[in-house]
Amino acid sequence: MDFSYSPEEEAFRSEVRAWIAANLPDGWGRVVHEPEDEDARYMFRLDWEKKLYAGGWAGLSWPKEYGGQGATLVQQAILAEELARAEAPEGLNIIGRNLTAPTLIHHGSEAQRRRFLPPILSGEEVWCQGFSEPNAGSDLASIRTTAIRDGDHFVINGQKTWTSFAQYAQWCFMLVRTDPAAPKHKGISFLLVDMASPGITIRPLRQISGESEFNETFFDDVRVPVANLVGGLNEGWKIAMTTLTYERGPEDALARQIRFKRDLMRLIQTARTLPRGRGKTAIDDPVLRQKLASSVIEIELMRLNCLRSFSKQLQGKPLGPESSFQKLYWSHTAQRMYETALETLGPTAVLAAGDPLVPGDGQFQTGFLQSRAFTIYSGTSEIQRNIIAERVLGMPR
Amino acid sequence: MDFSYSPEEEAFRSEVRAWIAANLPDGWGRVVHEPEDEDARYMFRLDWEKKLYAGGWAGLSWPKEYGGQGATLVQQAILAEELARAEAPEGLNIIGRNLTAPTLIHHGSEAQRRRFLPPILSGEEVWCQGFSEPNAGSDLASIRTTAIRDGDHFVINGQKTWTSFAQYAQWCFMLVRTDPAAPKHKGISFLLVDMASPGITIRPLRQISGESEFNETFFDDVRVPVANLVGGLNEGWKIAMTTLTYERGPEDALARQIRFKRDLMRLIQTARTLPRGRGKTAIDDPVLRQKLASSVIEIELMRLNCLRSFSKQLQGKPLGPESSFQKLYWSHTAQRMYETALETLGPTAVLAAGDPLVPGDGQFQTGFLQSRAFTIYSGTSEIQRNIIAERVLGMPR
Amino acid sequence: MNFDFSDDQYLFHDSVRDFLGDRWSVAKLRTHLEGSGFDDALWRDLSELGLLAMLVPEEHGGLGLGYVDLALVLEEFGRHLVPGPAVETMLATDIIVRYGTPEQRAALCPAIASGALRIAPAIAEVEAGFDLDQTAAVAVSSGDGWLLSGRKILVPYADSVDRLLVVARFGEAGPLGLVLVEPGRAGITMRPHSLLDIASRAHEVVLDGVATGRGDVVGGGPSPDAVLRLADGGAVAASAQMAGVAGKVLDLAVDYANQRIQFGKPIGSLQAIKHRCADMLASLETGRTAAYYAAWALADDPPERARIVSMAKAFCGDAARSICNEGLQIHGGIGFTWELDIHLYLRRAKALEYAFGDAATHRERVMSATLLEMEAA
Amino acid sequence: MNFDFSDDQYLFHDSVRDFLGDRWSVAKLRTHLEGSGFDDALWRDLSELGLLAMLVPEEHGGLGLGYVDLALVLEEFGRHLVPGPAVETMLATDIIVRYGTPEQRAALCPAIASGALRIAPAIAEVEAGFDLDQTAAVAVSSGDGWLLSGRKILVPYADSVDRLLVVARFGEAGPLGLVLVEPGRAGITMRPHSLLDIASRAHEVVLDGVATGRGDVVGGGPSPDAVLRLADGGAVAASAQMAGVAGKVLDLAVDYANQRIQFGKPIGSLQAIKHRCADMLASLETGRTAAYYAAWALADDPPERARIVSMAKAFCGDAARSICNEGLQIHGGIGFTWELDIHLYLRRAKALEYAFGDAATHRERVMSATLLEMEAA
Repeated sequence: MDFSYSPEEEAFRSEVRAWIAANLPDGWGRVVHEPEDEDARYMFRLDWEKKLYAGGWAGLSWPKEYGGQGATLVQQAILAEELARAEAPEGLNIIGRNLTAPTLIHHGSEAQRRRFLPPILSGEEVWCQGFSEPNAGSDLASIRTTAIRDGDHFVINGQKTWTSFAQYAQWCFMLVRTDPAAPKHKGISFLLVDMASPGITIRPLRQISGESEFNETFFDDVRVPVANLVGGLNEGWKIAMTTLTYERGPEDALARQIRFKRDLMRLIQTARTLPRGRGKTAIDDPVLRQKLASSVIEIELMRLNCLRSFSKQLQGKPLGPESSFQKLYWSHTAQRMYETALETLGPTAVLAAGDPLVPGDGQFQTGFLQSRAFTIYSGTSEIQRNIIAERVLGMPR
Repeated sequence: MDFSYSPEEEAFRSEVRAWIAANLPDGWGRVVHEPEDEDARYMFRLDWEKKLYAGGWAGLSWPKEYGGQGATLVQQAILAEELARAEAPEGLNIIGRNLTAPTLIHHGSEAQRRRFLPPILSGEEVWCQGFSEPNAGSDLASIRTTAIRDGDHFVINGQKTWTSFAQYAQWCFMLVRTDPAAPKHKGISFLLVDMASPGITIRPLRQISGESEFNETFFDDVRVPVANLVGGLNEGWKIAMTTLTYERGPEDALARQIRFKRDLMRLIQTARTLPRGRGKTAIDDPVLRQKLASSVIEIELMRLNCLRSFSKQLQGKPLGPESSFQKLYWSHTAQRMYETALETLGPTAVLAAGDPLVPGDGQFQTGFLQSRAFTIYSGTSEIQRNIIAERVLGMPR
Repeated sequence: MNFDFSDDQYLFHDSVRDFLGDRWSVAKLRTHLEGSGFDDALWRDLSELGLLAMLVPEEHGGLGLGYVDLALVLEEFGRHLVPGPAVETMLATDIIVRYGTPEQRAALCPAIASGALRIAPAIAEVEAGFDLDQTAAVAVSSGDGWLLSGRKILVPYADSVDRLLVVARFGEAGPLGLVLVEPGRAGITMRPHSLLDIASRAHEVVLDGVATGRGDVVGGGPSPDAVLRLADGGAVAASAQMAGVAGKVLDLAVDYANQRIQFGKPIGSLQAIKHRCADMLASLETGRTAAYYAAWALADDPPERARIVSMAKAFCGDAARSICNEGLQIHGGIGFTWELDIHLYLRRAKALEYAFGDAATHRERVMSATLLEMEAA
Repeated sequence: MNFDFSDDQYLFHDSVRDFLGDRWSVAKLRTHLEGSGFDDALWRDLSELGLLAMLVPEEHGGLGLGYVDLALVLEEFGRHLVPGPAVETMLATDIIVRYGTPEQRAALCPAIASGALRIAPAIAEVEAGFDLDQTAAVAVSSGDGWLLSGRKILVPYADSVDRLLVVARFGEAGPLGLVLVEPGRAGITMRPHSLLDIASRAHEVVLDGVATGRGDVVGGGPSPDAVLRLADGGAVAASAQMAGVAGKVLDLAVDYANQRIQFGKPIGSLQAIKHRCADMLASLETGRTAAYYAAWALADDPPERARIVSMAKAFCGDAARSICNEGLQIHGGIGFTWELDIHLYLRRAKALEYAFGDAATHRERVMSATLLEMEAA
């Protein structure tokens, strides 16, 4: 057990830090911010992602043959820490990097890996995820979107929902029913679909936070080459489990932890200055301090849970159903933190972005609204608890 | 809506208060306390119950024909308040008064009511409850104890568990299976059993609090006259639901509320004197004050929930499945309060009764241990939630 | 001793419920996400139904009722997300009736009863947290009257009302009191807030040496008791509305759970959902108990009023928070879409949770009051 | 950067687990509900296994290991409800090794390593709450040495140990330090406590002008850093043990739920039970993360040690509390019987929750440390 860094790692950190300092937009965070407009914001993020790629930082720990740098997971973590420290912009192609890539590495053909992995890193091809349907949410295996073989193509018909970033994506991986006669888990296949294919319609879903990163996506006789099937025909469920494991796993959690911690530190800074009368500020309130301390503890332990999981992976132990516990843990932790954020703001908790009096430009209110979805997307907490109970604790169905 | 008392009610209160002052043992609560020994303690409580009866206070609001005084529910509540204010001893025949009596009033024959109700009030006959069995806890309808008709008797064989106060009881009401071929809810009858009958064996069950009010009770060819059947043959399940409704209802809850509130007030008094260094006491700690305030609120609302329910009953609305919400509410409320009690005690939370340094003679530790059972007996919280969801909210099984 | 409403109160409640069901809807509320947020037709309807006359004495053309009569109405307002400034005008009415001079009552009450006068309390200040004692707005004596200055935030519908009811200190370290001023009076400027509860409106109002006379001051001078009662009234109104919001969210959640099929059965048959709904019911019903009892305390004004009111605000705030959060969770994915109404309930509950003091503030007040009662006993 | 134990550490853990499984049991523990509570055979066994030598440097006959090596062992002690004063002796060993004079190390370490010397810290005082700064026990200078006076509570197994390690102030308002005294030394009286954790022992110890020399004082004089480390070590040991207790309770609950049939199926198939077990697993695993990280912090002693240790004590305290409560609930009726072992785990967890500061105290310490770190950054 060792939480310190070697001199080589510290040298690497210096290199990263220097590059970031030289490449962040001038005045970033002070006069330059992310665009207000949602479309522009995502394009801004994609530009930053491309810049990181150009700098040689994309896919740091990926194998070199697929465009990676072959670096260690520790170097990867150092990069993440330094980007967080600089409060660098986020990326857009999260689904491509975190879900498409590991799924193809585990289950894709060599041709698929060589075709699809490099443009994920370069930001040329953004991905979206076509799993859920209106009647197949928690019960994902009951999807009805069909793919019928026609020569060397599949023809897709149906509707997906919660397809994040579909409006910006060049590609979509999706679950389709290829054998309607089989038991529901057995007739599903995993396809890669070019979003430019004729027959695809996208309708954005506005969320309670006002953002629209999710969509409903309609497929009307969409033709997909048979070569875009991942794994075997009707073996899609097993592959989807891999995707979901990564969606819920420590890499995703660590990226989130960095954002939550940034918000928490901003919150504590806010509490230090927020007046509460009699010359006191919010941070002087012992009751509030307890709640802030709980969040400090829980958010820091979120990071350490991830590191513990990484260390296991480093020893060659595969990522399994226990990743559901990471998802369950971080989603509720973050919800508590944003509730505490509103309590910290006191009377101004009820203001929103755009009001000159709202502390932190309304980010805490936005965070609160966004956080309500954390325990729902990527598998609801109820689904995670089922998985943990049945597959980790061995309890009966 | 009116929470004030009429002049007649205030006069009644004075009368009650005077009687209590004159009849409590001299030096009660200062030099005279309940006996340490559990058996002696229960006999002491039974003596007090008999004294109340002799004073004309037992069954205050019961019909006169069954030994009651025909007083109003408000007078009943005033009596309870005054007994609480004086911290008078508790009674022993709780099951007789709170469960046997209303069950017989609803479902018993006139002969059964005249035979059994008066000696409940006088304390001559203490009752116990024979419902649960080792394999029929939450799933009460799966009881296996049988009663087979033999002439004008039933012959009982089987085992009951959690029979509270069986060792002090003259009578037991119990559920028995009288038709093993019927669906499980349909073959059950409700019998009144003389605990002096040959064939009954009692084994006390020691609880984690060290007390043994519960027992395992074994029935070996126990003969019970057919006249002791309550309601019709195989109609016991419906009758048991009445009993359980009262067990979980506002009358039971109000009696508990009075004890919890007494403990809470003692706790707050303790907090006012408990040193925490730098000349401060526990009550100066804002974090602790929040928790104590939560208990003040929750325990006071427990009383008001009961009053709201009484007011509905006074208007002739029957006590229904919503009594499950009272049980669910008070049990968790009390558990939180005793956890807060330990937090209040700080380092001395880990001491126990008998230690000269333990605040409140260890009553808070005992209360904490006892409270762990609150969400289990009288139907677990899980059972109450099922009842509320299915029978109050109309959710599907 | 009776903890129930009268037949008349239930009848009145039925008529309000039916009326709101017929004439008001969340769809209508959604038409007010932009603009002044004030609905003329709704105001006229509420006025015709007699709601604005409830607290006005009969001698001034009102119904002469009190907070107990109001409790079920306020709960229904919460259920239906009725926007301001109706509740705000009711809070002010109670104060004018109890603390106003005879002249003030005579001048204002008939107009309130007829729906012609809308009033919004101006209480909160950004530096004061939830502590009224920290009020910095000040009325400085000047000739026969006072010059009123200060900066108020979260003044509901300040641009749609006829009077602001301003909490201010009389003299630098003087007692608190209440001043009624027209929003258009010289020296008053305002700007609309951007709010989490997007279906409500509130303003920041700056008062800069606003000239006021004795007739503008409720009761003619400082009235700290009136200020406390205004805050307690607001806390009770918020509690009752939160009970209504939470009750509606529980209904929505149960309905959704009963019809949403996953794994071949309604999700309402799964214990993960149904047990949560049972817990929601237990806290909802206890919240209603608390809110009703607090309404009685405002009407009857017993010595324990402060404790009873704060009990309700603390309990209902926590209950509404958890019920709204769980209700959204039970809806799954569609729960966090803009189209579904549930976020409007969540936003309203959040606004009410932080109005007139949050749960922690009221718990501390319960504790102080309890200790004082113990010392007195 | 590696957050895992080494193969050696896992191997050692396996041997401790197997050993305790073979040689120790809750049934044996139950034979100690009366009497001194000290188990001679267990002590001999622990000593033969080398556990008491773990923290002793190799030059003094020990294994020269540290808190990271100890973490899994302490967790296993929790799982098996191993009674004192083994952990207490380990805590004292760490202090003697780090802060003792060379003479003290040479005199005490070999005896500790061989199992011949048992030590119990004497820290808590009834008036001080959880605040070490409020320590009133005092060593007053007298000739070449000090006269030690004070009243300590909750001194573990004080009548079964060879030395007490007493936290005292050197001079009335002086710095804190640590004094080693034999329990039989003149001026020391003790009486056994009555404890919630009936399978443990602790005493109230009164020191009345106990004569001590320079050789009795750890490091020869005041050592506030040693006192802080002793408290931090205790907090980490308690955290790891709580993780062990909680892990065992979760196992018991899952086993019971999987075999207990109600309504024709194992209750473990009901979401009400299984979802709760899943939540218990999430907080258990995070608690283990916290305890391991804190063990590393004690071993490596980074500037953030206080924050890291307090994070673990706060989180593990809350986690163990809720896991033990829920574990008992899942057992239903038999859960609250004396015969079932679960209450012994509940009692131990409660004792550990309140040992070395409760969760609220440690949260406040996390907050203060976080603010200091932010200022320094």
